[in-house]
Amino acid sequence: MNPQLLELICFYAFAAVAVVSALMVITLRNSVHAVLSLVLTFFSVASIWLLAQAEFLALALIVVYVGAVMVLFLFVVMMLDINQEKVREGFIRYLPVGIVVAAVMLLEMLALIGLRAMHVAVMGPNPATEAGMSNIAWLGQALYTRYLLPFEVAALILTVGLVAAVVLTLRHKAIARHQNPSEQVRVRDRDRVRIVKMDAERPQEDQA
Amino acid sequence: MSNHLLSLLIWLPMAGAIPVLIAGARGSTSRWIALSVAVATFIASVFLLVAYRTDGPLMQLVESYPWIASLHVNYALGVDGISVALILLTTFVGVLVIVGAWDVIKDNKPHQYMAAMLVLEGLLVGVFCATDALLFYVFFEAMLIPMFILIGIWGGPRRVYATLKFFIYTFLGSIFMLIGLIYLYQKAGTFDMATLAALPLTMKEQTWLFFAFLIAFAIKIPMVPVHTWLPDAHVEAPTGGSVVLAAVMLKVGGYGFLRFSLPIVPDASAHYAWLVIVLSLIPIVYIGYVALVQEDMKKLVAYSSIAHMGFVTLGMFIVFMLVRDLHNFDAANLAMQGAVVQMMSHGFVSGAMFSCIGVMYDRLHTRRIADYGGMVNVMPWFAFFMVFFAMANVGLPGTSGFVGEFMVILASFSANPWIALVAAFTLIIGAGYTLWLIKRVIWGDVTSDKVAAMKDINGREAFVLGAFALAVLVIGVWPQPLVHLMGGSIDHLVHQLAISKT
Amino acid sequence: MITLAHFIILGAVLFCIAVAGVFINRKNVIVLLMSIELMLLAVNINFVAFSRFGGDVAGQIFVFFILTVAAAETAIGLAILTLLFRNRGTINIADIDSMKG
Amino acid sequence: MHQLSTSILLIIVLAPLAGAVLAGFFGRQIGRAGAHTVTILGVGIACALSFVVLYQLVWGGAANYNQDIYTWFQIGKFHASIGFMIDRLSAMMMVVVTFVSLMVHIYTIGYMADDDGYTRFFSYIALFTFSMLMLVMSNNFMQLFFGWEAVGLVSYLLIGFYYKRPSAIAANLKAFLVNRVGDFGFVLGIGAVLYFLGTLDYQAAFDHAPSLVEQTLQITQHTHWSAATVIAVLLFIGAMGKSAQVPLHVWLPDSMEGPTPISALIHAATMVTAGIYMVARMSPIYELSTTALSLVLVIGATGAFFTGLIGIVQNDIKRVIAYSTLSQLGYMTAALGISAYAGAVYHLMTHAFFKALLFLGAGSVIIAMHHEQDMRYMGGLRKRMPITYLTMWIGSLALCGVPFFSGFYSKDAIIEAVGETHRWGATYAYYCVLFGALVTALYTFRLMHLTFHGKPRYKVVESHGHDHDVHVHHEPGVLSHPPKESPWVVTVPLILLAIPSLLIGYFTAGPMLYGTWFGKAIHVQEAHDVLAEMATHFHGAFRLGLEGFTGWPFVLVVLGFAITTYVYIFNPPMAGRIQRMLKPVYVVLDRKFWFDEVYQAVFARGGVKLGRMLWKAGDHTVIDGAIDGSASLVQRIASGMRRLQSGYLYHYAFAMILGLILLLGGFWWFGHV
Repeated sequence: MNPQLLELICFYAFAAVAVVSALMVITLRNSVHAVLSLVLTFFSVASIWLLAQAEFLALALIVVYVGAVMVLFLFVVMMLDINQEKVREGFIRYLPVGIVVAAVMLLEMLALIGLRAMHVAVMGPNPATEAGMSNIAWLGQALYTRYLLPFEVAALILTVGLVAAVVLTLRHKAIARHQNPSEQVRVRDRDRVRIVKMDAERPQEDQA
Repeated sequence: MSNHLLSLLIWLPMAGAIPVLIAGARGSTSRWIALSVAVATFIASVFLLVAYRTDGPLMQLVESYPWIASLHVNYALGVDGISVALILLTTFVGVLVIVGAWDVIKDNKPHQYMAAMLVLEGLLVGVFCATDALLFYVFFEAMLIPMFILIGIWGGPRRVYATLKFFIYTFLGSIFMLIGLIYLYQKAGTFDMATLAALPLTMKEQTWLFFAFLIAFAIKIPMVPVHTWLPDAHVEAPTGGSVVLAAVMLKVGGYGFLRFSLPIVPDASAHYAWLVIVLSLIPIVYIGYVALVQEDMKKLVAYSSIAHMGFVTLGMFIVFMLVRDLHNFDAANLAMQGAVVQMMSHGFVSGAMFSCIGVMYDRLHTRRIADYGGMVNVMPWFAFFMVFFAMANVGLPGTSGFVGEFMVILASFSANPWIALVAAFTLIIGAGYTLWLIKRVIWGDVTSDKVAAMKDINGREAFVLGAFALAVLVIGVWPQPLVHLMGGSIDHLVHQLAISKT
Repeated sequence: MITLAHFIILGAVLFCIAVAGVFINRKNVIVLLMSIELMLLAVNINFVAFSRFGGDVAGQIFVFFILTVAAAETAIGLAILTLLFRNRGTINIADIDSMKG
Repeated sequence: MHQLSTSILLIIVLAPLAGAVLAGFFGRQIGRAGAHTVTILGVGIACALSFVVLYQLVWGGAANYNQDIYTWFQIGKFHASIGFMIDRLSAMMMVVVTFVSLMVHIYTIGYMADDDGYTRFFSYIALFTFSMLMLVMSNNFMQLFFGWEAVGLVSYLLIGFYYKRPSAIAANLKAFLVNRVGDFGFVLGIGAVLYFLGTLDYQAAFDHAPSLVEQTLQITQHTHWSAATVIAVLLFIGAMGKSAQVPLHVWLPDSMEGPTPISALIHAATMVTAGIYMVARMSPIYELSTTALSLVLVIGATGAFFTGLIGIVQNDIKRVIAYSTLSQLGYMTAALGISAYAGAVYHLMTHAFFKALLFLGAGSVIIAMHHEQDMRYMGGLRKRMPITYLTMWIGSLALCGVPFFSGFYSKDAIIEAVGETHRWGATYAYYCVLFGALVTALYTFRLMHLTFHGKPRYKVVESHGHDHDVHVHHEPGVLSHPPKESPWVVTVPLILLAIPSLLIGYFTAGPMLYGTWFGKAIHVQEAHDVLAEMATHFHGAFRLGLEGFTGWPFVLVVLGFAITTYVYIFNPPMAGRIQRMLKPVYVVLDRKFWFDEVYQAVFARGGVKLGRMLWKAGDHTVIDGAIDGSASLVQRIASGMRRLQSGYLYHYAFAMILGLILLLGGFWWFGHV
């Protein structure tokens, strides 16, 4: 079998799975099922990236995205007790609009890409191989030299995201007792003791 | 140190504001610091007067350091005779407002008030000595902030309305100036004012720029019909705010005309001089009548300020008729001198008038004319000062109020007798509203028990009013030193205006 | 023969599906978030394809960063979602209009 | 020929100022006696030195003085300075001013004895003397205007001296404002001088004055006014204000609210004559414009006759004299109008003496009557105050122009000179000034008769308690003590003023009126010089006096005396009958030709109404309306925009996607970029 044809068949197969599972993501009633469909989409796309010989990204997508992010989604979906019926309200009502908008956009995009482009720009040789290294080395060399600063910034963003997520969801319990040292240091005597001046009490004259 | 004298004058009061703030509201430490800073600034400005040589080059005590190098913007300072005079006015008034507010603002964050005053003083000095247009613009805008705070915090009941109106009005105007400046920068590649003044511009460019500058400075000065912010701001401002506003801030508008409209776009200014002249003559009559019927003393004086500032713009713009059509350079010099002397004089007179009203307000907490009457019976010394300043406001010879108006009227007769006719109308209407005020407030029998209980001015108030009175009297009796100080710069300016730039 | 257009069209289709998802799921924030993930994925496909066909490493680097930022965004988004649910008891977007002008 | 000493001139000016400052600022420290001592000392020095200056000029052979003291401003070739020009005209004025002022100072010690504002008063009048000296000694227009306004200021302060009285503070405002109307013209006149002559200096201006003939001022495209006329008329408007000429005369009668010494000094003898002095000083300019002179003549003559008429019906003793002043100022102005400047100035001088005398005499009467000024409650004071009576008769006869009295020489000369002149308006003016003499006699003798002759019309209620005294005072014509002659500080000035009122005309008429005493200070074109013409018939003051008994004016004076004597002494009820008979005339005169009412309605109330209208309609409705309107427009747009911000996430998402679709459509439509 012609390897190129095989690639093409594989591409169509994975693409079909990706599209179908993507459709399921937006249509399934159950959020858990939707998340799982998304996972399927990611898998399919990762496979397509493998076809494009972007091995590192394909694996990263699966490991990081599917392994971490999607699991996070699942956690959240399961943790929140969501009324499924309620959140699906208006699904039918907005379906036509969604389809029309998506269709118009797709048509425009296709028109811009041009269907004839399907036959031009054939995939050339792998640039990584041409440079004499594996995909991951090729990527890593760029990432840790030219793109070092963005890389560091990305790390920072991740850290901030981590902290933010923790802080946002941290719950202060109202009944918990804790002390505030800075207030304790700043306290003054008049905050503690108040000396009130008042008239001396006189025993009440007994009128009767 | 004399080559950094101008920087010192700008930054000394601003830096002085910091210890004032630190000293805090309690006790009188902050006030004493503020006073000593103001006095030091005033003394420094006296050194400036000494250092300035009337026979020297046009711009003196020049300082220039790169500020925004990529845009060729410099921190460039320099003074000519006009600036020196206005700086002296600023520092002089600066001391007096701090003394004037001594006990008055005592209970309401006095340190912040004093600090705002000092910052304002520094910024005003900055406006008067900037020779870089962008630096000028920065000072021009920045001084709105302390004034905004002064009115907004220590003002009267409608202070929020007044302060917003004040801010938006003046801000709107200066935006147009900024656009004009940016255009000039595109053209000249620099913000240096001397270079801009020498820059050739077509008539069309000049027209656009002229109106941009006109809007900015007409609002500041203010001219009819963009004057309505002034009465509101004055009425709501605390006494010191009013004094600085009237005495110095309005002068920035006139100064702007001198530094931007006249030298940078002389041909458009000449072409539209009639417009400015008409807009200057209208307030002399129109505002005079409006002032006549005011029931609030501060409003009355505010309107009279507008009428008096009309003479400033009138004097500046009849210069064009005189030099371009009639080639009468002496009369043009007279007109320009009159305009600038009027700025100085109005600084003292209106400052003093507002101080007087402040003295009354501190005692009775009302500014309505109807609440007063027969003050001379209970406050004879105060009455003396008030009548004196009223006479200066009326333009009585021997007071500074006379000098500028007299010069402008004389010069305008040479330009066109009809202009002089309308301008001289101020003699009647000005006397009308001012003396009617005096009649209702000062003369007469004591009208109420509250007035009867009023105490005459104390030493502090007497010092403030006396200092103003001295300045008014000195300029009125012997204006020659002032005229001489500014003579060279004005003569240069007038000759510059005769030359077309297109 | 896989051409560049194949990838791009796949990206376009996935993107449009995601857009449709945004539209028809007006009530469910979770699906909304997932649609956004889908959009990002569609864009990533394009990047990878351009990188591969153009022979430039920058595209793949960019995908790398997108993945990073998307992960952070998802984390914070879900945190907000949790918070929202805790405070309001709902994830119905129609109920969330406190930003109304 | 030697020069006058600058320091003497400076002392003349500054001595009264020093007195004023000392009395004004340190009144409390130096006390009453201190205040009047320093001011009298100051004015006394000024007076003595003025006599010295006059002596040096006239007999000592000193040259005219014209020097600047210091530069006021110097701009280009324009130059304003403080300086003095002393020639015989100004020297004479200095003597008149300081002498009358000195008399008034002394008199005030008695008149104001129990007034709270004693020191303040002395400070004011000394300040006035300073200002007036600055005015007359000036050598340029700027300083002239300074003095002009400074005397106006002091006049303002003094009219409002009793500041608790509403009428007083209304009068001083009115005086100031009416004077300002005059100053309005005056300033423009100075502007015109500067424009046409290029200088503010008298001498330079007069030297260039002939050049005015060729210059014109373009008013409209086809109208050109002669430069000389423009300057002369504008300056004269100033004189009309200060010298209370019709129609700007309305302030002078009201100024009688001030204390009587002031009425004598400022509103009779000196300040109001500033306008006359000024026109005489400007004679080189006025001579160039007969148009302006005709205007001056007509206005002066009108004032001379008609304001005198009003005086006949007044009951307030001071007001009668005030209208008399208006009338006499009219005479002076008329004299100016026929180029008889020397005549005007001469009348100014004699008038200063006898009018000051009359006012001070009236003041003496007022003291005796416990500040009652209404003549209807007087009468028969002849025996009670003989010195006042006698001196006032001297003043009255001088005023009426009875031969040999000073007023005769000046006033008759004016009447005759007007008659001799052939200038536009001269005929009208002649009848005005001629019958003015009758009018003068009528009000003067009426005043004398009502005040001093006949039976007393006041009542004396002896009271003992001081408090009670105050109550009695309020009832008109009721006195707590019988009137008695005033103290010596009052009568001595009367006597000292009576002497020149009686004699000065006889001794000075020859040189000053018909001679060339004033020299170059007054410039008259030969063709205009009516006085020189009259001088040919002049054969000594004594013969002129004798001839005076046969002249028309004297006949009219006698007629006036006869009428008043009959009406007010022999047949008192007749006055009321005449009044009823001539009701319309009486009303016209009593309302003073309705000048006050018209001015009040048009300028005062009209001005306020106009102001209110401009304020409300202009500032509030139009300008603030536009400003606030634009603000609310922005707000309305903003609240419309606000609705777009629904807060629903899907709306924003929809907007974004819509934007994307449009963007893509745009790419597709506008070509494949």
